[in-house]
Order: sequence, then C-alpha cells, then structure tokens
Amino acid sequence: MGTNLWSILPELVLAGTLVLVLAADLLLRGRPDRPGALTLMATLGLLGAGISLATLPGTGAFFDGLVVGDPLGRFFRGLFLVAGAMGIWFGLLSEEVPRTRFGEFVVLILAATMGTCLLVQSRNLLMIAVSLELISLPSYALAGFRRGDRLSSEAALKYVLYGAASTGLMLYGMSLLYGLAGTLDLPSLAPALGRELASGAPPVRLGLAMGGLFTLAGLAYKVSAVPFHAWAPDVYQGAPTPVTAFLSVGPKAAGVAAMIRFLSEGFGSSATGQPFFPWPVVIGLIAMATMTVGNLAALAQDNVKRLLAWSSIAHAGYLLVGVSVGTPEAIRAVALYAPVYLLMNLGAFLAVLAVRHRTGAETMAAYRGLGTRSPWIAVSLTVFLFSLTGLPPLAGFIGKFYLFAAALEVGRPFFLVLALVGVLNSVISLYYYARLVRAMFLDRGAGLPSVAAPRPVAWLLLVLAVPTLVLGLFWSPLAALASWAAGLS
Amino acid sequence: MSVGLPHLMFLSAVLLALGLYTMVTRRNAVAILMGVELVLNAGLLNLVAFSRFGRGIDGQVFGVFGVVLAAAEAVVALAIVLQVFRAMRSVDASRADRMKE
Amino acid sequence: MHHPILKDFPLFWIPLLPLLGAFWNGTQGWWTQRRFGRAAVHLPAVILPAASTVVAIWGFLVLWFGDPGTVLHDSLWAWLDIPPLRAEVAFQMDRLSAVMALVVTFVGTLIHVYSTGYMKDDPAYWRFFAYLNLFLFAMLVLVLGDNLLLMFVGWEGVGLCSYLLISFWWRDREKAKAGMKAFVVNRIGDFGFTLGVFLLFFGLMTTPARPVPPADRPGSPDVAGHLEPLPPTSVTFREIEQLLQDPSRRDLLVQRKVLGLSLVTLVCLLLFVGATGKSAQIPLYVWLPDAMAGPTPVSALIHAATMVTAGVYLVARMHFLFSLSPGAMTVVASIGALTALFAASIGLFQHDIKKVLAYSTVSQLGFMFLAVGVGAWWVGIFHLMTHAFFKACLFLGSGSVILGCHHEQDMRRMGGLRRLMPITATTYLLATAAIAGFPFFSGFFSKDEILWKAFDSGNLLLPGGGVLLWGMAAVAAFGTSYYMFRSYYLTFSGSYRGAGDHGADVASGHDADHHAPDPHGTPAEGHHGSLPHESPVSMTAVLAVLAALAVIGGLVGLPHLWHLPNFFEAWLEPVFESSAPRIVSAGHGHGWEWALMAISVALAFGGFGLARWLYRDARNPLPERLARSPNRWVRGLHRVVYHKYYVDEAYDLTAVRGALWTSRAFAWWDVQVVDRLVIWVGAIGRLLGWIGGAMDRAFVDGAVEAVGEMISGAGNRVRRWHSGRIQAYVQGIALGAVALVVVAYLLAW
Amino acid sequence: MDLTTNSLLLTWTVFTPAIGLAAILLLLALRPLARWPQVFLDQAARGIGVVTTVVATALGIALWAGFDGSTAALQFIHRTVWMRSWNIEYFVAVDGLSLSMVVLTVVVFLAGAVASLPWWGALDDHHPHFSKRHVPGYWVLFLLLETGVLGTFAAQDFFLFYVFWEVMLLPMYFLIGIWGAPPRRDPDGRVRGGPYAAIKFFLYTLAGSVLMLLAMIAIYYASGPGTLADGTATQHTFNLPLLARQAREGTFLRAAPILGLDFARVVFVGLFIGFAIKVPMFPFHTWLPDAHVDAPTPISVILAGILLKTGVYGLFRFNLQLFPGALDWASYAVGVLGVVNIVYGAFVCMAQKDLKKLIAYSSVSHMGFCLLGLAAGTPQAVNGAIFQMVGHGIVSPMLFLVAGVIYDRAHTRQIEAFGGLAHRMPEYAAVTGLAFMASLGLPGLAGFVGEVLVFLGSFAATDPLFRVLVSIGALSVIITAAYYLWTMQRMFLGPFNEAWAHLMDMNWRERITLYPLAVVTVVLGVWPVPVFRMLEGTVGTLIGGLGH
Repeated sequence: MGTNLWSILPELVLAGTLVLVLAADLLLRGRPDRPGALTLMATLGLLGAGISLATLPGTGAFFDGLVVGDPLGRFFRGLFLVAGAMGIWFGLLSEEVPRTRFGEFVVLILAATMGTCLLVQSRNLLMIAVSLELISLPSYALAGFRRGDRLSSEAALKYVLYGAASTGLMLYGMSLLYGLAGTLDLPSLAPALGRELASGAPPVRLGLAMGGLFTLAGLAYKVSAVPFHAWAPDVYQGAPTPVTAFLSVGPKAAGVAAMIRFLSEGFGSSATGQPFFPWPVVIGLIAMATMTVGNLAALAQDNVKRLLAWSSIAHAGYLLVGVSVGTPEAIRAVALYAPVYLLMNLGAFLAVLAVRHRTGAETMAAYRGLGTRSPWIAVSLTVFLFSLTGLPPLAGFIGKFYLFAAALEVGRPFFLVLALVGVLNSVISLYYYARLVRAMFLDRGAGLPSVAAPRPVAWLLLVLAVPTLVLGLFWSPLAALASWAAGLS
Repeated sequence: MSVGLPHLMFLSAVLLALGLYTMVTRRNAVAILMGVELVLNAGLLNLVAFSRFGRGIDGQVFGVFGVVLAAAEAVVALAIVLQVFRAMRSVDASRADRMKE
Repeated sequence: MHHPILKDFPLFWIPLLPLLGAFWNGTQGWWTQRRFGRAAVHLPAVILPAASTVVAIWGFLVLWFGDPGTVLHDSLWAWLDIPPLRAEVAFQMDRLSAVMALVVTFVGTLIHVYSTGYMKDDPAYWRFFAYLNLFLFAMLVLVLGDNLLLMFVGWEGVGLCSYLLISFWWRDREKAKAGMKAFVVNRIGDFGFTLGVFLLFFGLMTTPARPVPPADRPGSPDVAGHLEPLPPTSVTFREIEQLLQDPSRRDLLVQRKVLGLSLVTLVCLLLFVGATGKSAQIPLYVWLPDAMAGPTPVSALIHAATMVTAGVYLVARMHFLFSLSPGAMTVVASIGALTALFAASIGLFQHDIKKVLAYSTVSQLGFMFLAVGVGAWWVGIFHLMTHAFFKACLFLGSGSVILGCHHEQDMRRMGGLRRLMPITATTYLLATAAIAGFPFFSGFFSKDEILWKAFDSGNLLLPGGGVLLWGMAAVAAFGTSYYMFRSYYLTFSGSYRGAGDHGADVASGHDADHHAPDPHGTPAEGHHGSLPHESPVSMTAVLAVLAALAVIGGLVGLPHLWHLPNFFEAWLEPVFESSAPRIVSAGHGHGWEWALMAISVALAFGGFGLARWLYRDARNPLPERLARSPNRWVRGLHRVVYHKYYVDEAYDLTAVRGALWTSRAFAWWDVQVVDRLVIWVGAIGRLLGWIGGAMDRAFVDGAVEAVGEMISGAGNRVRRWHSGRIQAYVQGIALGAVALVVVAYLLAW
Repeated sequence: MDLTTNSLLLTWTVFTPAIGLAAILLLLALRPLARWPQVFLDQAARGIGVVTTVVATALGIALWAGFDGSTAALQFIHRTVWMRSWNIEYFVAVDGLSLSMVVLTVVVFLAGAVASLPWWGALDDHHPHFSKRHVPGYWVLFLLLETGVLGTFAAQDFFLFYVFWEVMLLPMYFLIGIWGAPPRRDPDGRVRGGPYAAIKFFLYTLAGSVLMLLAMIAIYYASGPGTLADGTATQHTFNLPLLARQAREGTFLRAAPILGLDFARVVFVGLFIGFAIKVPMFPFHTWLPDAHVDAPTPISVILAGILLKTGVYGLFRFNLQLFPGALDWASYAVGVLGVVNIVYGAFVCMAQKDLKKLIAYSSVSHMGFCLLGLAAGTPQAVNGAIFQMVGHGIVSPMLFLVAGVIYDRAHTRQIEAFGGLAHRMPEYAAVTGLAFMASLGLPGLAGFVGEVLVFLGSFAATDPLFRVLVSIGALSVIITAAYYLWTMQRMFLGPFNEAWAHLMDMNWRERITLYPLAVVTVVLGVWPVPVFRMLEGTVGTLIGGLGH
C-alpha cells in the first residue's frame, strides 16, 4: 500500500495544497494581498507535486490496476501541473476573476488539475469515470465563475448540461462494455472482448460498438472533438479568459491522453494486432471533421476569444491525428505536440487577456494597430499565432511535422489522406490567424488607446514566446522526453 | 417467469431512450437535467444488473460511485441553473442564446 | 574546297570603332554639344566610322592580295557555349562580307558627313549621331558575324536603331508609331528567323552522318546501323557549309521531312520570313514606307542602302543551304518579283517624294531577291551595291530638296528646283538615270543582269521557268523608270509651286502629316516663306560622290556578253563556289541575252519618255484628269493603288486588332476567372466556415430537431425549429454518438 | 563525393544578414535605456541594413571567386548534426545552380537595400513614403528575408531547406502588408491593397509548401534503410546529395505506391505544385500581379528578382534531381504549361493599364521559359533556363525600379496618364528603354541569352511536341516587343503632357541602383560565359537522369 500511495504522491500533494489554500483563504479574508499569497501557495504546491512527480519510484500498476505508473502518464501529469499553474497565474493577472473569490478559483483549478492527473493514469473504466467527473465538476463551476455575468452563466449552463449528457452516455457505454467483458480493467478488457467477439453473435458487435463509442463520446467531449464540440465555442467565449485558457489546454490534453490509453489498451492497437473495431478510422474521421469544422468556423469569427476557441477545436483535431495513427511514433508526436500546443495556445490567450484588460474588448477591432499601440503583445501574439499555424521555425511546425510524419510513416492510404487534410487545414488556419495579424500590423488603429502590457504579463508572454521560438529550432530535449513518454527511447 | 438479464437490459434501454427523449425535447434546464439523470440511471442499472448476473462485484462498486457522481453533478448543475435563473430570471434553456455564430 | 583562314585579323575594330562613337556621344554628347558646340559631337561621330572604313579597306586589300578563298577571322570570346552548341563572338570577313562591310562603312561615313549639314539645327544633334554610330556598329556585326546567332545580334540591333531613328522626332506621335511599327513588324520576321535557326540547329544535331561500315570501327561489336558520333554542331556559317559538304548528311537533311516539307526547305523558308521582315518584302513590307518618318539621312542609310539589304545578304550568305532547296529558291524569287512589281505599282501615284523613294526601295529589294532566288548570288549583291549608291544619292538628294523647301515633302508643292538647287538636281538626275537602267549607268548593269539571270534560270519550279518572273520584273523596271523620272520632273522642272501655297490640296489628305512642320527645332525653321536654296557643301559634296559612284559603280560588273572582264563576279566566285554546281542555266543563247538587253533599255527609255510627256514642267493636264476621271473604275483603281491597296488597313483590322482583342480577352479571363478560382476557393472556405459555424443551426439543429419532431409529433413544429440552442447541443451529443456507432458498425462489419 | 570538408564562408554569407538583424533588435531593446530619438534609430537601422547587405554581397562574390565550376561536386560545405534521431543536419553547400542563385540574391538584395533608402524630403503625413515608416522593423524583416532566401539556396538538407523556405514567407507578408499600398477599393468594388496582396501571397505559397512538406516526409521514409551500389548503408535521410544518389540508383522508383499510384509521380506532383505556385505558373500566378503592384518598390524588386527563382530552383533541385523519371513522364504537361505561361502572360501584359502590373505579368511570361527549359531537359535548354533566372533576376529588378521612379514622383502608374515624358526625363526614358529592351529579349542584352537557349534547346529536344511548343512560344517575341514598345510610346513619346512638368529626372539613389544593373545586363548579354562556367559541371549531373 505504501508503494501505491507513493505512486499518486503528486495528486496527494495537490489535494493537500487544495485544503491548505481553502484554509488560507478563510484565514486571510480581507487582506489585500490574499490573491498573491494564495497564488504563491498554489504555485509551491504545484511545484511540490512536480518534484514528487520527478522523484516517483518505478512503473507498474497500482491500486489493483486502477492506476498505472508509466512514462506517458508521468509526462502528461507534468504537463497538467504546468497548465494548472498557468491557469492560476492567468487568473491572478486577469480582472475577470473577482479578487474576493480568488481562493475558490485556485481551489477549483487545483481540483481540476488533480482530475486531469488522475485521468491520464487511469487504467480502469471506473477510475476514468471518476477522474473525468473530477475534471468536469470544477470546470462547470469555473465556466460560471463570474456570477453576475450573463455570458458566463450561460456558458456554465451549456457546459453543465452538455457535460452531464455526455457523462450519462459514457456511463451507459461503460456499463455495456462491462456487461460484455465482465471487467472494468482496461488491460483485461481487450482479451475478454476478443473472446466475446469470437462467439460471433451480432448483438455482441452492436454492444461493442455502442459501448466503445458511447464511452468515447465522454472523452471526445472533453477533447471537444466534432461532433461533441458544440459547447466549446460558447463556453470558451463566455468563461473568464483564464478559465478558457486552462480548459483549452489541460482537460483537452488529458482527454487525448486518456483516449490513447482507452483505445489502445482496451481495444488493441494496430501496433499489437488488429483492433477490435476500426477505431483508428473512426478517430481519423473525427480528426478530419474536427480540424475542418474548427478551422472553417474560425474563419468567420470576429470575437478573438471565440476565434481561438474554434482554433483550439481544430487543434484537438490535429492531436487526434496522432491518436488515430496510434503507433508509438504517433504517440510521441502527440506527446510532443501537447506541450507545444500548451505554450502557444496559453500564450495566445494571455495576449487576449492582456488586451481585454486594457480595452475591455475581445473583438477584432480592438486589435487594430496593436503593432504600434503595444508592440510587445502584438509581436508575441504573432509568434503564437504563426506557431499555431505551423510555420517554421516555430515550435508549432515541429509538432505538426512529427504528427504528419507519423501518419505518413505508416504508409496506409487512409493516413495519407488524413495527413493531406491536416496540412490543407493548416493553410485554412493561416487565413484567420493572419486576419488577426493583419488587424494588428497592417491596419491602422488610429484613435485607439495604446495598451502597454503590465510588466508581469509581459514577462509571462516572454516566458511562453521564447520556448515557442527556441523549440522550433532546437527541440531535441523535448523530443527525447516525448520519445520516452511514448516508450520509444 | 423470473426477472433475467434481458429484462433488466431492456428496462435500462427504455430508461436510456426516455432520458434521451427528455433531454432532446425539454426546454426547461431542470427537465433536461432530469433526463440526464434517467440516462445515468440506465447506465447504473446496467452495471448492477450485469454484476448481479455473474460479472463480479466491480459493477456494484461502480454503481455506488455512479450514484455519488450523479448526485455531485446534480448539485453543481442545479447551482448553475440557479445562477442562471438569477441572471436571466428564467430557466428556459432556449433563452441562453446570447452567444452564437 | 578548303579555304585558307587568316586567324586573329583585328576585324573587331570595324564594329568597335562606331560603337565607341555611339557610346561617347550617347553618354557624353549631351554636354559636349552644349559646351563645345556641334563639332565636338560630329568629329568623333564621323572620324570613327571613317577609321572603321579604313580597317575595312585594309581587310579588303588583304583579301585582294590573298588566295581567292581567303577568309579573315577574328575570334574574341565564347558567347553561347553549351556543347554541342558553340557560338562565339567572332567576326569573319570573306569576300562577300568584305563587299558588304565596305558598302556599309563607306556609304555610312558619307551619310554621316551629310548629316552634319542636314541635322545642324537639331538640338538633339548628339543623340542623332549616337544612334547613327550605333546603327553602323550593329550593321557591321550583322555582316561580319561568323555565326547565325551573332548575326542575329546585329540583325536585331539594326532593328533597334531603325526604331530609334524612325522615331527620332518622337514628339510627333505618328513618327513614334512608325518606329514602333517597324520594330514590331521586324519582330514578326525575327520570329521566322529564330525558328529557322532553331530548326537548322536541330537538323544538324540530329541528322547523323553516313553510317560507318563496321570494319572501320575497331572494338565496337554492335555494328549494324551504328552511326558515326555526331560532330560538334555549330551555328557558324563556315562550319555549316563544311558539314553540308558531306553528301550523305546533305541528302539526309534534304530528305528529312518536317511538317511535310523537306527540312532544308523549311529552314530556308523560315529564314526567308526573317528576310522579308528586314528587307521589306511581301507580306512584311508595310513598315518601310512609314519608316520615312525618320530624318532623311536615316532613310538613305538604313532604309535604302544598308539595313534593308540585310535580307539579301542573309540569303546570299546561306547560299549553300538555299541552293539545296529549289522550292525555297522559287519562293524567294517569286516573292522578289512580285514585290518588285507590286511596290513599283504603288510608287506610280505617290505625291510624297520620300514615299516614292520608299516604294522604289521595296521594289529594288524585290529585284535583289529575284536575283538571289534564281541563284545569281553575285548579281544580287551587285545590285545591292549599285542600289546603295544610287538610292543613297536619291534619298540624300530628296533630303536636300526637303531641307531646301522647308520640310516640304509633297512634290506637288515643289517644281523648278533645278535652277535653285543645281547640284542637287544634277545628282538626282544622274541617280535617276542609274535606277532607271539607262545604259552604262550602274543600275543598267546590275538590273539587266538580274533580268537575264531570271529569264535564264533553270532552277525554278515554275511553269515556263523564269520567263514569268522576268516579265514581272520587266514591267516593274518600266514602272521604275517612269515614276523615278516623274519624281524628277515634278520636283525639278517647271516653276516653284511651294511659296504661300499652304493648305492647297488638303483634299488628298493622306500626306498631310508629313508636311506638318516638326514641332521642335527641325532644321531651317527660321527660313519659312523664302525660296528654296541649295544645301551646304557638306551635303552637296556627298551627293556628288554618290552620283559619281551611281554612274560608274556598275563598271566592275560588266556583262560577259560584251566580252569584258567581270571583276565583281570573279571576286565573289570563291564564296559561292560550293553551291555553284547546283545552280543551272536554262541554256538560252546569246541571242536571247542581246534581245533582253535591248528590251530593258527600251523599257527604261519608255518609262522616261512617258514621265517626261506627262510631267515635264507640269504642263500636261492628263494626270490631273486621270485622277478626277469620270469613270468610276479609273478613279477607283487610282484610289486603291494610291492607298497602297489598303494593305495597312487590312493588317490593322486583322493582326493588330486581333492581338489587342486577344490580349483583352486574356486579361479579362485572368482577372475574372483565374484569379477568382482562388477567391472562389476562399469563398467556398468561408461558406463552409459559415456552415461549420452554423453546423448547429443548419445541420445538427435541423436534423436533430427533425428527429425530435418526429418523436414529439407534429405540434409546434415551426416554433421549435429555432428554439433552444442548448437542446441542440445535447441533441448533438446523442445524435453524434449514434452516428458514430452507425459509422463504426458499417466500417467494421 | 567528399562531403566532409568544412568551410564556414557559406554559413557566414547566409547569416550575415541575421547578424545585422540582431544588431537592430539590440538597438531596439536598448532604446528604453538609452532614450535614443526615433531619428537615430531609423538612421542606425538603415546604416546597419545597408552595411550588412554590402558585406553579404562581398561574401557572395568571394564564394564565386573561390568556386570551381567544372565539377558537379558541392563546395563550401558546412555540416553539423541538428537533430540526430531524424538525421536532420545543418548542411549548407553550393553547386553551380545554388551559387548562381546565391550571387544573384546578394546582388539583388543590395539593389533592394539601396532602393529602400529614403530620398524624398517632403513627408506626407497621411501616408508617408514607405521608407519612412517603422524603419527598424522594415530592416529587420528585410534582413530576415535575405537570410531566408540565401539559406533556401544554400541548404543541402531538405528539412533545412523547408525551414528556410518558410522563413522567407513571414517577412514577405509583413513587408508587402505594412509597407505596401494602403487598402483601397477598386472600381469593381473589390478591396485591394497591400494587406490583401500580402495575405494572398501568403496563402498561395503556404498551400504549395504544405504539399511540399508531405512530399518531403514521403521522400524521407522512402529513402532507406538500404544499401547503395557502393555498399554504403543508408538510413532515412533528408540529405540531398544522398537522396540524389538514391534517386540515381532507383530507390524512389522502387518505393511503395501511394494510393495505388506510382510513388515518384505522386511525390513529383506534390513538389511540382508547391514550387510552381512560387514560379508562378499558370493558373497559380494571380497572386503575383497583386503582390507586385502593392508591394513597395524594393520588395517588388526582390520578389521578382529572387523569390520567383526559389520556385524554379526548387523544380531543378528537387523535381529534376530526385525524380527525373517522373519529369520525363510529366514533360509534356510542364512544357505546355511553360508555353502557356509565356504566351498567355505576354498577351495579358498587352492589356494592362498599370505599369507595375504589366511588368508583373511580364514576369509570368518570362518565368515560363524556365518551365519550358526544365521540361525539354536538353543541356542548352537547362542552361538557358538557369540563365533565364539570372537574366530575369537582373532585368526585372530594373523594371520595378524604373516603375518605382515614376510612381515616387507622379503617385500614379497608369500608363495612359503620361505622355512625352522623354521631354522632361530623358535619362529616365533612356534607362527605361534599356530595361524594356533587355526584357523583350534584344540580343546583346541579358534577356536574350536565356530565351534563345531555352528555345534552341527545347527545339532540339527529341520529342516533336517541343518543336510545336517552341513555335508557339516564339510568338511571344512579337507580343513582347509590341507591349513594351507600345508602353514606351504611350509613356515617353508623343506630345508632352504638361501635367507632369514638375517631375524631376532620376536622382542619385536611383542611379546607384539602376546603372550597375544596367551594366550587368549588358555584360551578361555579350559575355554570359561566367554564368555558364559556374554551371558547367552541375547541369550535366542535373539532367543526367533524364531519359534521353
């Protein structure tokens, strides 16, 4: 049992931090420096979780196979800790999070981070369901964090209804799987399902398809994959910007990682033989649809936050390309893309946050002439946007390169088409990213106020932009980590 | 005639269908939530039923967890509904349409 | 037949010297003229071509004293050198190019001298001489270049200079347009020329020599049909000539068909297209009459004496190729004869003195092509030379007249100038006699020889051999004599009709643009209204020299008939040696030759007599009556001929309008269709974006609600269609999951 | 193939502009500390920019001086491992083709740099002259562009090539968009201007380059592992010389088909579209007129002089070198497209009313020669095509500079608006005339050599189709002459339009840019041998794989 607890030490640290923050929130009531202190505490807690993550002993199954300690999980957990920290810092920098309720905010982020950490190492349907809920419940609350704000409330309502519905479906799907295989354990799911399939009765197949895909729906909604994406633009637009930034990174990556685990362990992957049902193709179709719908819808947006929301949907599609291909190289590509995506997407939202901070607006018009009004924000946002497009020498290109290379390496026509759709989508995406760039640099923002970025925002932008640049030229350390995560090294 | 697995599965399928139908047709947020509960319970019923008919204890454990999850979700959801009601004086989900394309 | 080659003879000086002059005046003339006066411009501009003449004479003398077939050669550097293609910047002077170079430099220098008088009041004096020198450079590259591509450099270069000089007075839009027309029409010819060169290169490169018997090829077992490796292919005249010495290669080239024609024939025809452009033959002659918009010395030098003869030179230069193709030769001769007749007929009724001379030039060029077309290469060159003398003299004489008459070019407003400008009148008369073919004048010998060779040709693929062509040429010769003397009488006899008579005969209209005074400082502007006067000595001296040459220049090529030595033919014989066996005579006897000579003399005098009767002293009313004849046919014929058969108008309607229309159509297409393709793609993208964004509304909403409707019955259908959005999302989940299941199910099983 | 010798000269050449860029950025970063006035920053940026460009030019010339053109071997090699697991290297080197382009690049950028200096004293506050707006930013992007282009030509690693290729895009986007024409509404109601042109350029090129990306990955995976004829074991690689060797040994012919189609052909098409967009080839050419018209003069100069060449360079470097078999297969299509470019472009030119647009379309026409030469594949044609790149790279900058001269003064480029300008601006008229003549292929000037060699070489190709193509393509000599002379006549000849009485003749900045180019035009026209010497060894190897 000791080993078992050690294996989730980071989560335990998070839980402890959460409690301490809650207590401190009460103790420091009324103090003007409360948000800063809480942030510091949370940061230290996340740091501690990170340190404990780095020092974790060995790998293997823990808690009777409920959770698994493996490089993939550790890699992503580290990533989620960063995402959580960023979410909290963003909150500190944003006026959208009321100061009086800052403790609440931190606690919710920490809880959701804990959920993402647990989800990525779950190896059991029950554990997946519970972790997913642990992500979802704080997320709902976060989306509706600004109580008086109608948009925020609306976003929360949409999110919660959508989330509840998909959770319900997922639970039903899981029950079917359980009924077919008699187990909730992912590793034993595959052989059991194989045996059932061998019996050849049509209801088995239908049940398998329904079970698998309903379960997938629960995850796909977290990833905001088409056709379970509809909530995302509204929620991303309505939620406070720090929340949006966090939601678009942490839970999304967690969903992708869980999907990898669920599909390849539960249904067999092409690496280990024929999958039980053609999930690579299904996921591939979902990926294509997600990329295309996300990018196309982003074309017409005037609200930058909403534009980025659609763009993050599209990026979920890119990540799903890796899931669909499913080879270790593809998983490495996902593992590489996820942190890169975290950097550039968080960076972009931070810039949005900063602009909103000064102008109170999120529309394209607020960005006109930003290149002269606030060169720092504009230049770094441009870096993030072009990185999101996938232009070298920025990190986004490396991520896409790995993804498409993994797809082409397999050499199957379907993946070739997938890659083709992917690259064409990056062309489409250029159009709307460049619209924003155009507004910032090419249009004249006569009469608009200048927005100097607050110093912390500027530094944080730098912290995000520099790696975005450097990783585009010198990415071997990250690639090595990703290879390790994917079991390739 | 004893109640067997097929009966329970059928019942759960009916619950699922009813739940889905409710979700799809109701405009009242609370009513939608009730539909969601039906769907959740369909899943839980399945789990428990399978567990009862020789698939081991896991299903029942899951069932217990499921009840807790459903409760927690309902709490959060109702809180949000309340918040929305405060903001909009209505729980008609169709009026939450400020954000659209 | 191996000719000794004298390498590294400094031929490059011949073109270089004028180039230096052009460069100096072109870049520095604008201030030297202002600072030091005109002499600073024309001294280098005249001395350098004169020096070039001296070098040319030197080369000529070397050839004179060398072996008959000696070739001077001067290779400077490799220009286009991609094996097997090798074109060098290299000059060669054999006896043919020596004649050409001499004519060009000598006549060129004379005209430079003349221009110092003619252009003396023009502010752009320096520019004029820069262009003129540049022209000499280009022309000398053309005649001295040792390969087709270098020749093409000169070929286009003279075209450029012609453009620059025609539109020298560019402020007049018509003159600018005339220059443009000249260049573009020449480019049509160049299109043919280049294709000819390409085809020749292709033919030589891909036509192997004779199959080598296997025994000759030690160590190569794969014997049958193996061909000797290709020799380096070249576009150099000498090498092509040598390659064609090989009978098997020659036969292969002749027998090879391209587009149903023999390759050789096609090459010759394409090259000849180039020649028709440059030398103003049918159908590309239209630019030359318009080119008279340039200053008169330009017309004399470029559009009479030198540049326009480049086509004749080209055909003569490529004699070894043309002689392989009787078909091409026939075309050349026929076009030549046709042009001679056609242009002469237009010349009959022109009023503008320069137009008359222009059409006469076209006509005389036709004679030259007739000569080379029947294989009488030397005769063609001979006529080229004599024509250079007398036509330059005529043009310069007309220039003198025009200058004297204050830029009046309409002969109807001249008259009586013999008394006022005696030297001009005399030289003009002598040159007219020469062109008309009066016995013992230079034109007589060359033209008579052409007529005879045409009559006697055995190469033509025409019914009756050359008789038909001879007939056309003879009529043209009669016409020439007539309209030239007409121009003489109209200009110089009678009394002066110019003073105070502006605006008369505006009805004829066509030439109005030519007697519009130049808007800026053309010469003699201040002399308006006074009587014409003789030109300065710099001009009259040149006229005198040219007139003398026009009279005696023909003596170098006396007819064999007279049993006197024909220096000219002997001089050129080594050049045309290789093709000589293929040129055959029809075998008409001396009697025929005498008879023809008599006929041509009669025609010359007949034309003269007719012109004298009609136009001397402007006393005969017949021409006027003819133009206003009550007979519609007579008037119509007059008008059609006077308007040059409306060829320009026809070209304008077809080619020019066609090209413009095509270009507009393409431009429209480009903007409205090709460009839109991508805008369409963008629009489709946006449309899809809208659809994507509205997926909830249009697809998920709609479809899901439709399902919902089906379930919930018909009630409230319409109201619900756009009702809630959250339901739509939730429905999206349900429907999406179901759809996925269906897809997966279909895919898997 | 000795690929080990290291020389840093080429790396220095490529990154010299980047050093200048860094210097300017440093100045900008120090600005808050030092409180420099804006004027100082502007002047410093200009100074750094020009000096850097001059140094790069000197280094480029030094490369040329040290180059041995008789061999096809790569020279000035510099290799460092970049990403070991993918066998990605920083690998730059030049052969004749690359070097000719590198030299052209430094020369054209030098002209562009000089042309970017301001001359006009009067400031128009509403829309100041491009050379006075955001000066440091302009020079940063300008120098970034130069590094990108030089790297593109020097890279011998496909991945590196791709990175440099894309690096070219961004600065170009901003240079056209920010410093180009302001947005305006055309008579037909469409919004045009710098931003529109920039995004159009960007989208077109990116669409091409993503296809190239896929092709690149496919080539990578097809490239090994295996053994070469001489027993060398190969891994997956982006190394171009190695890929070329594998191509010669038929590796790509044996590669697994893609979607049931021949591997080489599919990849060839992917690469071809990617590069053809940049050439630009009909029907992907419409970004060019917009980009040219709305870019500031120096950027048009660079765009026409260099960027178009990257497309052709790619076709030679990749399509020809790696997939000669597929090129044989596609030669008809490529040849036909080339001739369409030539003739169609020429015709469209004739209908243009805007001088810059006319010049832009003339580029479309002239780049068609490169395609035709590529398709024909004979030594003359290929040499001609490469020379055409060089010649056009010298002549088209002249043309755009010429257009810039009049636009800076008259603020219009409508040809019909002028008339008789030779009266007021004789020197300008003369230089324009020279540029026009060079562009219309007057023998003795640089434009002619490439054209005639392409035509001659294509005519001598084995396939009779090429004779037909040349015959059609040669029609362009007439059309080209017609539109240039017509333009000349409408702008410079005829009665002087007194509305332009205030125009000044050329100034020294314009002379400094135009006269050297004019001299090069003439020199290359009569003495093109230096270029051919450079290409001597390279071309033979390049076309060695073609099936004739």
